[in-house]
Amino acid sequence: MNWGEFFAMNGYAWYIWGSYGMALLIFIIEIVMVRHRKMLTLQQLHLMRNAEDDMT
Amino acid sequence: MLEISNLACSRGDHLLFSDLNFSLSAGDLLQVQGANGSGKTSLLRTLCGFMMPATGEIRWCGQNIRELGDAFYAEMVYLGHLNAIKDELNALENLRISAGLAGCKVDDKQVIAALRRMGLRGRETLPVKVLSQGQRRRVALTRLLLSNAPLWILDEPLTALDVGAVGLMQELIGEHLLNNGMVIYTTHQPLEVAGVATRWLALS
Amino acid sequence: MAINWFKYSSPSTFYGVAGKMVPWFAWSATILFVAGLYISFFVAPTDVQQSEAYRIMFIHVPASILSMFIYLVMAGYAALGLIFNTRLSSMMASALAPTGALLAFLSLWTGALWGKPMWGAWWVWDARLTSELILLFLYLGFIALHASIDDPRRADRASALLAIIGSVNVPIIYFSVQWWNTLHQGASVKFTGTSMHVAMQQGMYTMMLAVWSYAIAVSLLRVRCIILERECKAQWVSELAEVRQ
Amino acid sequence: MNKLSLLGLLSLVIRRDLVLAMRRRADVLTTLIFFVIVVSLFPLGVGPEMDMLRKMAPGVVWVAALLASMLSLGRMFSADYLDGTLEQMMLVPQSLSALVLAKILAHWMVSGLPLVIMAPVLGLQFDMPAQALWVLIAALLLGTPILSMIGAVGAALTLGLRGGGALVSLLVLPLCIPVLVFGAGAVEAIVSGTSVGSHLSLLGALLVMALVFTPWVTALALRISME
Repeated sequence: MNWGEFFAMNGYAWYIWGSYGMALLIFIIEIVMVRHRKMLTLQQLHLMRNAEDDMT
Repeated sequence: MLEISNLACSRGDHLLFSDLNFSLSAGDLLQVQGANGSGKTSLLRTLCGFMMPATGEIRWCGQNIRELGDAFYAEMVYLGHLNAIKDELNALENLRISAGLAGCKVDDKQVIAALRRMGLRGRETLPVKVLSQGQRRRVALTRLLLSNAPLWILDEPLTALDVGAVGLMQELIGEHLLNNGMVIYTTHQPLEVAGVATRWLALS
Repeated sequence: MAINWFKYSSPSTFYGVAGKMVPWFAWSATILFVAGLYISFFVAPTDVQQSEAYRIMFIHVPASILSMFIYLVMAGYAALGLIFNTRLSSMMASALAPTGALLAFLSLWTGALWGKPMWGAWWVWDARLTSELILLFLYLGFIALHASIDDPRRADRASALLAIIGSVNVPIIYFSVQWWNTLHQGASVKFTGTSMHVAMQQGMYTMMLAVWSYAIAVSLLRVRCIILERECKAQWVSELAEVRQ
Repeated sequence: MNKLSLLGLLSLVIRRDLVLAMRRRADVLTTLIFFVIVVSLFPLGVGPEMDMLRKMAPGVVWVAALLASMLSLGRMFSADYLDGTLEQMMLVPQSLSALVLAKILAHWMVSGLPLVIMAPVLGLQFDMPAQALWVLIAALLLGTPILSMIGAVGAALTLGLRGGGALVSLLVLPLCIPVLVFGAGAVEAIVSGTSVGSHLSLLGALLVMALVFTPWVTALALRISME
């Protein structure tokens, strides 16, 4: 079996790769979003910390 | 009668106050003081059971109010920031309903007499929406006259009231205390009741 | 063996524990995905009836099952938070919701892509697909309600109640839709009528475990964010290494 | 102290809500007119073929009733919440669930019952046979209270929130699907000549279930929202 045949999936390429592609996309988006959220939270915490440091 | 021990309250994830202890017995007048946001309203709402205390207990006649439930509600009147009166109804209808909900059977004569005492003669059957702010507050305060519950919990009872009405309130509270009532309230205006020592509770 | 569960139910302890657990689940998810995809595409034989199209099953079935399972877990955590007033369980519930919603969406998407070559239509109103759609709506309702309440404690408690109502309703909805479907003589296509090949089963189980580990890893990451957001005023947060630097 | 009996409380709250609704008649009428307009728009959208309309009628009437009942949910608790009456209601020395049940009943009389009465007239627009109209009325009579009850939970959960109207639909509509399925199914069954008994009895079962659980859940939701 060669790779071209493998990717053609006997004519179902669109459906199969569409499914797995969407799965990959969703997983990547979710991970990126969680990391982004964590970055924002940490930024916020740094801001709060700096504000406290200024007061003391 | 009313005992508060180790009470702590939080709003959201933010702690308002903690380790609050006081008790109130018949004839006591307690004024809750504190800056804006110190938790005065939250304290009163916790006493009413709207909010769950973060820690601590509130007891009425030795029993936790959570266990007492309805039996406690039958013995208290709460007057919040909001008047709890309907614009579409007139003063008489409003009071008839709120007294009914509180479990007191009143007849119209009693309600009208109470309204007149609060200085609302001739306004008994006007829709509340034509009354002024101060008059609406008076309608709300009339609820106190129609109830025979011993515990009054009043959140800023004097807002929008004129000098005459403030005097009237002092008189009412004095009478209530003489009848072995209890009053706990918050205010930004001075409230002097003749012959009764006001106790203070400061929230920081 | 007495484990002090309450120790782990405090956000400050759990923050550290979750941080240690994430790499494990992330790596096992990666390895399981590689293994699962290898089995699904190179070991599992071509199906007699569905040809290659059935290979969508390896992602569709895990996504569907987990989206339903996560809803139940979420409702369970929410209920714990509502009953025992434990803040960590409410945080877990809100951390699980987006993952569950995305998996529900993935299940619908892959279902449509599988349905088109098999049934000739992108969407069929069969009981399972319809319930999955409603499950997605329930997730969205949970997330929307939580997001629109400012007071975090009220948000936790209100959405917990909604999650519990939803989990009670899902079976009722499922059976009513199924009943409706049989009345209307709709498309009653069986997914896998014949017995599955062993390699297919192995592929599906491996993929299921992979998605499962992924879901755990990503929701632990998210719950760590939520803990930081909600506990931002606490002493232990300001002493964390990642905050201090 | 003379305590108010449970029935006394129920009738007091119902009477109060009905009086208030009568003084704000416009709100009640808006819901009803919305229902009429939505149903009347469907033939304009899909064309006037009588066969198709007859087939669509039950679903259209039910979906429109569902939407109309969503529209009126905002009124169930929010006015009382805004003027502080709800606080006082929670201090009533009686079960809050009973009070909530009274409010739901009053709400149904004002917003559900008019839809039931109006539905047969709209059914005529779709050329529904007389028998089907009777089943439609019966199904709506059983189903619209369930919509009010499920809606009450949503209204209580979204009390005082910005964008509450759209949010409450998002929360409540998915939960109403069984009612829609059995309600519309009953009318379709009579049209296609099968038995309507099972549909109506399932609706009845749902009604009983809702009657048992929703007042309690709504009371819980109100307590959460008032905190």
